[in-house]
Amino acid sequence: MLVLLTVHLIAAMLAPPLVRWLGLRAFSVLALVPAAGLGWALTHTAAMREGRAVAEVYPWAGRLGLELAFRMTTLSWLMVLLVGGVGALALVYCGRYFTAAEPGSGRFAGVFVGFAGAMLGLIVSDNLIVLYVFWELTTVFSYLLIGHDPSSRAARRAALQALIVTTLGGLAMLVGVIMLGEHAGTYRWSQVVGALPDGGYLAVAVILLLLGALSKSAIFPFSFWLPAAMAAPTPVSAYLHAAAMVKAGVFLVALLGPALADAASWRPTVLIAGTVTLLFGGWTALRQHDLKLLLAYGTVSQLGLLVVVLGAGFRDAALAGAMMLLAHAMFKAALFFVVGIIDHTTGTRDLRELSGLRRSAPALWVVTVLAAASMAGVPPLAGFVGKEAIFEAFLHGGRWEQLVLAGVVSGSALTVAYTLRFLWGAFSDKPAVAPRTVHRVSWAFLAPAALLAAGGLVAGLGAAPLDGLLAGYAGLYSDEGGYHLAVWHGLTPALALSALVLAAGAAVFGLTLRTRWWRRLRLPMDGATGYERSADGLGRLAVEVTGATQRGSLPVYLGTILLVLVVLGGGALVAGRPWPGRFHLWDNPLQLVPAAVLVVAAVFATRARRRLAAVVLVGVTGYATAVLFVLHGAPDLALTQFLVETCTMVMFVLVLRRLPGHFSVRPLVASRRIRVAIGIAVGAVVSGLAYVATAGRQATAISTAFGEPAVSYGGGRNIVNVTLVDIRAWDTMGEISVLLVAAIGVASMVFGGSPRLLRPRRPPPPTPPRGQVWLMAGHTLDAGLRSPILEVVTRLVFHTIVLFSVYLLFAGHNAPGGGFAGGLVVGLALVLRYLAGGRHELDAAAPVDAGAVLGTGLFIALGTGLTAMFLGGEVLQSALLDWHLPVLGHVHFVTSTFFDVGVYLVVIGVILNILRSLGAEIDRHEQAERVAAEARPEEELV
Amino acid sequence: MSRTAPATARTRWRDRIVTTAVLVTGWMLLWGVFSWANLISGILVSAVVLAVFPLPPVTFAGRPRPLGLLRLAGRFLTDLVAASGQLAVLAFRFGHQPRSAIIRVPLRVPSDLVLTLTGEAVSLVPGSLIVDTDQASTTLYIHVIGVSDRAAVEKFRRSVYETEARIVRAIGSDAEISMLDGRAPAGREHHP
Amino acid sequence: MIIVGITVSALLFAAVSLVLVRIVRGPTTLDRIVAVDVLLAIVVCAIAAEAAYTRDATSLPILVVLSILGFIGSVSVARFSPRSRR
Amino acid sequence: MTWLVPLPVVIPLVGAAVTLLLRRHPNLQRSVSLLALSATLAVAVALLALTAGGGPLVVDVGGWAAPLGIVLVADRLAALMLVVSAAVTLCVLVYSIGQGLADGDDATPVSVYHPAYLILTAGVTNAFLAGDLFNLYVGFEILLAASYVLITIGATESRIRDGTTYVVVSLLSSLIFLTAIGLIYAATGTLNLAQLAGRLDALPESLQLGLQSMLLLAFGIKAAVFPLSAWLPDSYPTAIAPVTAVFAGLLTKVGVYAIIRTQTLLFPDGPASGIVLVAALLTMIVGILGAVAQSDIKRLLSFTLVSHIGYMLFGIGLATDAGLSGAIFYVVHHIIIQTTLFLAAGLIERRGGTTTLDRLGGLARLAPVLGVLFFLPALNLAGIPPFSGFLGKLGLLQAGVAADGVLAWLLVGGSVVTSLLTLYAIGRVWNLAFWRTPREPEAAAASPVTGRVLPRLMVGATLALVVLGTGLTVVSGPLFDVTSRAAAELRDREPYVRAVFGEETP
Amino acid sequence: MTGQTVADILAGTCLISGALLSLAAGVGLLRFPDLLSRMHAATKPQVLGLLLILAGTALRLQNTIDITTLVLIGVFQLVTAPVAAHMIGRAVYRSGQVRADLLVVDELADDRTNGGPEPRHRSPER
Amino acid sequence: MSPNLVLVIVVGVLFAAGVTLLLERNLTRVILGITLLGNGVNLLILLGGAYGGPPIVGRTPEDEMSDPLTQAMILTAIVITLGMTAFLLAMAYRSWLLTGHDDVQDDVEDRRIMQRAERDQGLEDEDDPTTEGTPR
Ligand code: NA
Ligand code: NA
Repeated sequence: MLVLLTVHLIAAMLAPPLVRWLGLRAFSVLALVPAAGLGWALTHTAAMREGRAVAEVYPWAGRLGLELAFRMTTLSWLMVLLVGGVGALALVYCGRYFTAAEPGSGRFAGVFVGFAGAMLGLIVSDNLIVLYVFWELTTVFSYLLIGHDPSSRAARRAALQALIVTTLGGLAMLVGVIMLGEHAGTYRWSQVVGALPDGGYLAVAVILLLLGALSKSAIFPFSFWLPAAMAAPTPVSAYLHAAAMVKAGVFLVALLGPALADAASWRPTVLIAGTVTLLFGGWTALRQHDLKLLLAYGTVSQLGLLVVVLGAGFRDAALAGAMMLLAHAMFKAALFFVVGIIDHTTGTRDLRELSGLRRSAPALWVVTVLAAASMAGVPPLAGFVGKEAIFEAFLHGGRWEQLVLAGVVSGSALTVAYTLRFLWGAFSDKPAVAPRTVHRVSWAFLAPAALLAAGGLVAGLGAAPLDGLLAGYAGLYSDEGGYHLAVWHGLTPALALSALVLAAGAAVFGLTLRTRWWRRLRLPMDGATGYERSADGLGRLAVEVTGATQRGSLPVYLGTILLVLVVLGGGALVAGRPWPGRFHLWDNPLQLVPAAVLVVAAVFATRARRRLAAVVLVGVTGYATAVLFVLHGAPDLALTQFLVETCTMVMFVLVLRRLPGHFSVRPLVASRRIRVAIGIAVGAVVSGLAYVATAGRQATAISTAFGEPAVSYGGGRNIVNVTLVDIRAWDTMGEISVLLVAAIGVASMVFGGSPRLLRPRRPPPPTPPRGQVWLMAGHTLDAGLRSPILEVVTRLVFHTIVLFSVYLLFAGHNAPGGGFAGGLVVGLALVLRYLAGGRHELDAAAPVDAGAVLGTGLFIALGTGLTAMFLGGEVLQSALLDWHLPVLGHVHFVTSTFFDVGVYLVVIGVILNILRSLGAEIDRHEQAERVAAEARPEEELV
Repeated sequence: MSRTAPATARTRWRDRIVTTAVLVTGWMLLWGVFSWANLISGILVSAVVLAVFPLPPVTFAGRPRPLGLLRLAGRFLTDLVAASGQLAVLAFRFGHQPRSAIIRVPLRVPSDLVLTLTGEAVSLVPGSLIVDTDQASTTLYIHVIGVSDRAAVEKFRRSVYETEARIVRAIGSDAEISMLDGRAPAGREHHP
Repeated sequence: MIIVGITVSALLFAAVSLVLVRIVRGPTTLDRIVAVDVLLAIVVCAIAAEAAYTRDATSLPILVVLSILGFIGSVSVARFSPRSRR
Repeated sequence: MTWLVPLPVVIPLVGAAVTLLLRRHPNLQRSVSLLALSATLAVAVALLALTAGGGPLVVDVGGWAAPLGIVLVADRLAALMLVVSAAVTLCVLVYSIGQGLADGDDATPVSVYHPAYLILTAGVTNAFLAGDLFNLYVGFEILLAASYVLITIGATESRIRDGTTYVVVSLLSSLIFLTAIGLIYAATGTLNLAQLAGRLDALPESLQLGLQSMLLLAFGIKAAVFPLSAWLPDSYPTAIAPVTAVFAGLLTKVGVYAIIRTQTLLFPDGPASGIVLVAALLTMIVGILGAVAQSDIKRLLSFTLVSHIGYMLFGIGLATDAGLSGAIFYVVHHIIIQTTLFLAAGLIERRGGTTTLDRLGGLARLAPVLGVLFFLPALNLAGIPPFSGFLGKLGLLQAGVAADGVLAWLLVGGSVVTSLLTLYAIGRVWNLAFWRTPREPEAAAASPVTGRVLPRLMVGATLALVVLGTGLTVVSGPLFDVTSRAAAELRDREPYVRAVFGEETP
Repeated sequence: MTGQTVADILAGTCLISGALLSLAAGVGLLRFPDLLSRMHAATKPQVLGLLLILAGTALRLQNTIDITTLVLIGVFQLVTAPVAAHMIGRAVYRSGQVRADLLVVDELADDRTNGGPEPRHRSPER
Repeated sequence: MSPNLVLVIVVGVLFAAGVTLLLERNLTRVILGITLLGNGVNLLILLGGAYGGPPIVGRTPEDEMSDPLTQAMILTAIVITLGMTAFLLAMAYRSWLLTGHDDVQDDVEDRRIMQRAERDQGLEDEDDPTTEGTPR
């Protein structure tokens, strides 16, 4: 079976090129593929007769209970015959139905064959999940087939509707499948039946499974999608909506029935939904003017009948159902083909516009009558045999079955009525309508329909041999039914019912021709309205929920996050009461001083209305933090913090020089209160957590063990520095990457292309004056900005500062300092050059690509790590080198210094890059604007 | 402090050695320990720093004069203490609004370095600060606090000239020292 | 030395408080910057005093940093202060 | 073979350093980037093979034995994530090269795209390998910092506006993460994850809950868990297509990964799994309703992204082997698929000039290849079988049904509804953008960024991902073996701890 | 009294004086009427106050390694503090934050209105 | 370990002030808020480590040292915050350059949906025949 499926898959993929190559003839070639399925099934007829199953298993995802387990039993055999046979005929038919110019026919062919393969897979799957897989594939393929002509809005919407409705059911079914599978520990249906759950669990699972089946087979209340799907090309309708896809639901009912029919929820669901569908579909079919829609509603009705019969849950009904399944597939597909021919040759399907076809197309007429008669249940056709069996089966049931029988009889009468309407509508001579002439319906075009119609006759006459085959399925029910299929059982009550049905149907048809009042009878709300309302409701819900949750406002998002923090953290705090009582006010009373400064500055920073005032106040908190670091025994931190604070101040000044001095908006009091409230809540929660967490510490910190190895293994006495460049050098490597990429980002942000800032050619800096100059390019600065004192002092201290940075770099291993601090110091030295001499001075001070500095620094740091690896150590492992040299004495060197040099260079590159961007480039923007403003003097520059 | 003197190889070397010496001194002070290793590494590091970050050569024409330096330092310290005291008193004198003045002082020696050093010295002493300079005329504009009248203004101006003189006598060249005497400061005279 | 420690702390605390008032009050950015400069000077004094008190020189590199680079922040503010161009 | 472990971080960083140096040689830059990411992929595959056979591979960085130093741990989960992320980043790189996204702006004094992209990759891989809480933070910071640069590349007005939302929210999450680390260190005195596993157990339950919720909050923001998710649809769609794609596919999953790692290793029996399940349900439903409400493809996809994070949380919250396994599988699936879809959306934008639904149309006819490139992953996303989205969902549903709790059943229902609505949402996209006749058929040609012919590299890269995503179905058996074993390994904790500390546990 | 005690007393005096100057600076900063005046107040802790405290520290630490550093700190401070003061003072004056009513004379204002002092030709040296 | 109450309070105040600024619309304020929060987190980490003298072997006895690991973490955090601040400032500048202000604006698309929600409207029907072109 895997081979067959693979053949379908390959054929589907080859179909588009094949159609391009062979044109419409390709369809006939492709028809061989489903026909192969038919042939393959026929070779197993004997096995079916003997009640043997044909099975194959291939592994897939065992952990999920997924395996490609295939199993063909009588039911599936029957379905394979139908799917393969009708599929092959439909493809042959397609070759005539489409014109060579039809766009997308290659894609169509591929999807069609793919669909046939999916249907085949669905039928032969033993693993329920694999069955679901094929189930959904048919849904998707049908979506594509219904939407074959996507320029039609109706087709698009119908396709989506069918997709959604059947997927909805499918998902429910999936859950049902999982419920059964998880309970049984296997997903093979042949094994699940032996390990079914019971009670409410089973009832729920059954409901879910039936939801899938009923929606797929367009059973009430899901019926609406099928008529809408008639937007598809007619061969599709014939195949999907007569023989194949809609039968999937019926098939599922038939498959599950023998095992699940006794579940509490099975019969009520199946019988009620089926009967309602049978009646509703038949009634609605009577109202249609479009032949295709008439057939569609007829199909709905018949599917209701099939569900009722196959789901009734006893042997005779099952046998009858199987026969009916066969009959329906043949006559309905044939009739769809006929409609297609009519549509194709006359250009209309509206029965009010059709007249005189009987005479102009007599062959068509004969074929149609044959198929229609089967549908109506006229002996000796297959439809008749099926109906008879149904009546017989239900005649002998209990009160429920009697009730159902009443429904079935009424429904069958309606079937007769719409059959007559179909024949009358398509073929009769209507006085008011000009007769249509049909030119030459080719035999090849008609052949598929004729074959199927004839099949109905053959099956009817050959009911007895069929009985032997189909009984294999019916026998799955353990009850004592003993009915046999046959054309003639004698004068039975069932025969009487058949006659009654034909008579009543004719009467109803006659009535509908003469009166109109019945047209007003409609269901108060059908599924289509339900779908529309659901879709609208979904839209409203989506808009409301999205409007409520997606406010588009950054403060709201941040506030939400913080509220969650308050709730979760606060909740944990509340749950943790009473809090531990041990605390101390301070480690050192001096901490109070910076703490007080910090609190005051922080509070006033929130209230400042001038940008720089706020910046200064925040800066003060930074300085105070640094002092707290000093008091806490963290000189490295204080050192870095002071440097960073200075850098930050410079960066703020560089940017804020261009922004207005005051904050633009004065915040509203109300929203300010909310902000403050959230702030206080967050502060309280974080404080609380900090308190509780610190007080909760029992274990000793791992860092208490750093001291000795820092010296002996890391080669440095400053443990913080050893931690940074050795113990946790990996972090530091990441951290310089962060810095580096942030610096890149600054450049990307400031230099980013923008038409307004298209750069003029860089004017050459004025040539330096002769004589004593203090800086390389101080003269390029606007005279008003220059200061000789600043220039001279910069000149005098610059090298000293750089020297100091080198000191920090090398001293850092044993004293406060290190690569970060050193790099920042050089950065600030460059800042000084820039402040004193302007942007050209910066270029002169560091005439290198900042990227090169960054890259080199990162490379050195990484190189240290990799070198250690190449030498057989771990990444970033350091080595201690000690030499005794003449004159110099003992020289002690740690290779992690190289790493620190990398850090140093990266930090320099970062500051340089920031300075190039926020300093020099913004200078240039400013200058460009000034030039532009001078060019247009009428514009006032504020 | 020449602006036109051609930089001969000798002066270039001298400048370099002076600069390096200053840097190496700084290096040694940072480490705080004299050792050959520190000296050699200091020279190396200084050389690298100077090579990586070149700046225009500063031709230092003068020479340090120990006596002048000592005099400068001594006077600076006394000024510092006195002024700090005065200003502290001023700060605590409630209800008094000190008056001040902005005074132009065109220096006699036309050198940026002298301008800078004089400015620094004046600034360091509490009560006076440089609000502007004019490089072309080597002029300092000094804000002075605690001057109540013209006489005080003139007194202060004289003190700045004295500072200038002390600085030039401490580190200036002979030519510069000669400029201090007899030559009236150029530029416009102060207004009556 | 304890008395010295307490006295110095108290004096510096008082000084810092006054400076902080100026920083908060302004009214101009330059006012605040001047005050920050003083604050930094006081910080240097405080750290040095702490070093003196504990006889621990570990924090001296911090002072080197502050003394040689602390002025850059104020210079940048002054340099880009509005209308500082002549 | 432990020497392989640091390489997925080191190689991209070396690549970044080299590309920075090669600013003036764009062709070389591209080659270096491709080489670096290909090498990373190769190493990742090797690691997966090694860990699948043996236990976790552990490296003590710098030779500092745990718990003193940082350990890098490659267990099955980490190795799997490495493989997927490396594959995806490589494909996206090819795509972006195809987009002609050279660092063309000569004015910018440094290269931006290639270094930032490589550093992003390094951050992601570092986060996967981190065996240390603070190093996990650093990994996050690396990838976030790089992402800030990438999301605002070009610095247009809308990118700045939307980028601001992204950057600020991410910064807040980083601050929360750092706070959590501070608190955890305060309470335990260690950062080593394996050691934390033991030390956190000893803390009072309420304190554990507090610490756990802070971590969950930090990661939840990054993973875009409702109600912490609203930033995502506002920020991702504006960036250039490859950036959006790699962010959508990968970055949120790093958050999910962190949740998995910390939940299983640090707080295995915590009371927070109920919170996780509720968040999962809300994320699914609110997210997919958001998708339904959108009329722009990229925004719609962003909302589906949020929604499907709910699936992963579902599995995590169940805290069973099956649930975790399903979640991990779903992560793998979703990384690939969501990336593919955003790349396809980029192609749509290129071909149609926009991603707004009411201005698109007819793409199925105009660009059939594009149709396939969108349709297959879209179905996959919607959980249509036999694609991986279905298989992941199947695993989760099985776990949910087997767990048999009230919340679990609610989530089974929520999952199904989400799946259906996802199908509805992408069905609308297909109907409108691909099927409907465009209103102005030639509007596409007018836009400067559009072209009748899609660049071959872009299509090729997208196709590769489509194939990869579809191929998951084929390898789902072995893949589920890996995820199941990874899940079991995670839930056991013992193999991880033993691998880090050797036999004696501190 | 040992040498140590003497040193401690001296150090204490230095430290307290320095702190006092800082306090005076704080007071001046708060009380002086205009910004330029306040800047004078600022100079005290920056210069003499700091020098005193550094001296006190030197007296306490009493070893070369540290004292050399203290010397450097003092020198750096003396070199850089005036530059900041000058730049700020200049910005203050140029932005007009000077209370003219408190000035006895303002010769800078005179020069600015008259176009500045005459440039002087500097004779080449050497 | 016993918590230091002064630091606990300072951390709380920094978080409170930082959040208050963070929730503003103005990007400059947001950046300042993040800076404050950064300081707060750093002090929080500091709080969780031992108090003591500088962790330099030879200067401080090992059992009197402050925790070096918290310091290494804080140092990393400080430097990262520096990078982030620079980037955010560049963003603020860019925002100002392009829009003339540095206020964070609301998302347009979200606003549109919120307006539909306020007007009790559902989805727009994009598949409206009026928006469709003529079929081939
Ligand atoms: Na020293
Ligand atoms: Na002064």
